Amino acid sequence: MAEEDCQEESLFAAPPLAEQERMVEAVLFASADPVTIADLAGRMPHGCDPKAAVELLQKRYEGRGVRVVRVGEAWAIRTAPDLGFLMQKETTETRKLSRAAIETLAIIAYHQPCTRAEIEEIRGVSVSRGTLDQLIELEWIRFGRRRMSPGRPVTYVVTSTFLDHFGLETARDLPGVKELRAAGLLESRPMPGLDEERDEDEHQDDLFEDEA
Amino acid sequence: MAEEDCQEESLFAAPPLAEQERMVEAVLFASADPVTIADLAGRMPHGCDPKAAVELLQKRYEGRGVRVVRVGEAWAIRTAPDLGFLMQKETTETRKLSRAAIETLAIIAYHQPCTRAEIEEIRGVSVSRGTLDQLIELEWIRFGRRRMSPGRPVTYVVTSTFLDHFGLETARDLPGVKELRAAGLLESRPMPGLDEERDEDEHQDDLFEDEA
Amino acid sequence: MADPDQFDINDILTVEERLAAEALIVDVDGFEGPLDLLLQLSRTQKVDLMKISILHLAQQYLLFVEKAKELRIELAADYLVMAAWLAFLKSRLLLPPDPTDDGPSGEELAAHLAFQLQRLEAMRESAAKLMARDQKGRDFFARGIPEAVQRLRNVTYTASLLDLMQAYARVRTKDEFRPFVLDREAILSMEQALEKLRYLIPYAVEWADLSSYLPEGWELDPKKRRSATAATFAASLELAKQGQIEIRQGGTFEPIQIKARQIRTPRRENG
Repeated sequence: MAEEDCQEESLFAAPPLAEQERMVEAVLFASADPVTIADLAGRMPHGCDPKAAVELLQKRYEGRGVRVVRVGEAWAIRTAPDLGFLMQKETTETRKLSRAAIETLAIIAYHQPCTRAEIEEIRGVSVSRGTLDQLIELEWIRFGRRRMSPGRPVTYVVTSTFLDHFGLETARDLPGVKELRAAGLLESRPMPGLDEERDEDEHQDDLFEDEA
Repeated sequence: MAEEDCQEESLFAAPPLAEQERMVEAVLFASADPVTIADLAGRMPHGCDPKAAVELLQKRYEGRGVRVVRVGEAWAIRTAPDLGFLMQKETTETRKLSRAAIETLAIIAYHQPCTRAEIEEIRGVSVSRGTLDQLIELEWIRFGRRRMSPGRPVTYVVTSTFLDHFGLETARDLPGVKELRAAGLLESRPMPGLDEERDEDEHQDDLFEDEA
Repeated sequence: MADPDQFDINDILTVEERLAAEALIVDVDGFEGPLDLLLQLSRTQKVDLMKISILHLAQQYLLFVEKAKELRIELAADYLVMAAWLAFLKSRLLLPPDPTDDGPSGEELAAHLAFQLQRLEAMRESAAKLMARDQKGRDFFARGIPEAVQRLRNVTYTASLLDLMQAYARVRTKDEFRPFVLDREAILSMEQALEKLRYLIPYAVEWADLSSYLPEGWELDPKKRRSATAATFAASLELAKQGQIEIRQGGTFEPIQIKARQIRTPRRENG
């Protein structure tokens, strides 16, 4: 009789607390959601004390790479906050500016201050708001003075960040059309009727109007 | 000068191994899939020794509710198999594989890289496309190199997903592989009288080709 | 059991064989090919596969095929191929070796079959051991709340001064990506100018500006004018050298004039 009691006890006795801690560890690790104490109790063998086991586990993980944290009424394993940087992979991607963007930028640089309508006239294509926004975001262009013409359109000018990036002291350092041609960048002839000499002079004139 | 040296050192020295162990712990806990040493190295600060840190971590988790296990060239944390009974909620019902699929899988695992003709020779029956497709879909097998024999047939090899699923470190740890090899049962023996061009040597060399 | 055919067959077999046969017949669809069937049959020998009697096994197999035929069970072709091969093997094993035949001996073939059976059985057992292992998602588990690595992608846009200048050049010229061809349209070659002058010289008895000898229309376009002037000037020098014309210029930047050289005219200008 006594022997039977003993057997029965060992059959139904709760596992040692260290074993319960192992169980909690496995459940918290594998569960897709934070686990409540009640849920733990439901999963673990009868007579277990999940709360005590969780607290033991929490102590064990103090100072480790992951921590046992309380999320509302439930418990979960989470990365230690100081190691959050390991969960981020920073990649820096360098991309070439789109053709529309570089052309718009070039026109602004050579013709600043320059309105959107003027950019469109020179490019012969409309300029999307996004292209200008991108250049503004890059801090390569900014708004200049409004033009004193009907509608008072905003103008764009290049910034000192632009000059920095392109290694220029001033926008005056940008080579003129003649130099571009000498450098072989202007192989083809200009459009008929486009008097480049005059164009260049005129361009030199308003190019260096003081920035606002 | 001495001060500067010291500063520089502290700036570039790798964190202490204990700290590296924490980092590996955090990364392995965060990932459901095994993480390669190379991936760990890429995420940890420069100069770390992730392999040493992983091995330290593996020791630390011996006997715990979760374990640090090796899967091919990668490492993962998995719950201890004796606690599987707690995880009824997490258990994923895997489609029951047909006998043909199970045998085909075993033949590929033990004989890899293995051609379809070889699987058929061992089983004495043709292997349906569907069986191989099912195993490929489970990501347990993949195509290996083509065999350098007439027709250049494709070969099949097991994947690291397979190793992970069956808790194997490498294909060398397949149950009974040593005994089978010793008994000559993993050899490819042509039927007497059939002058089959079997590149048996190459085949044996390839058997435990490291997984990509 | 009411089937008279079956009764007949059963009659000629021992009880043990009959039971085995019935099991086989019930399972005929369950076999995974002839090798699998042979492996099953070999089990009835209750010996290690290493010591199995291939001859006996061949007989068992042939008997099985025989029975299946009588029961009008359609066997797949590969079962029949195997039966033919086993009948051949059986004869090789039973008959004394034919010295003129240099093919493999019956023993060699039997050994190979034994190897195949052992190998198949080994793979069966290995497959069972593999499936009995702890499996992920059943016995052990991966992280339930994986923390995905956040990919912070910083995109930096870049452009070089060259890109900028090229872009501007492109905008300014508007004919980007035009294949490079020499524009001959606005260029007058010296040969062309010479041709024209030669034709006109006989009529040039009076001094006249070189510019009046430019091709028609070329004086209007500045670019054409420049080219035509240069070519015509060069051509005139050539003609002067040949002694066909005379050239004069009143002073620096004054118009250049030419006229045909009169043979009899005293060489005033040349002197």
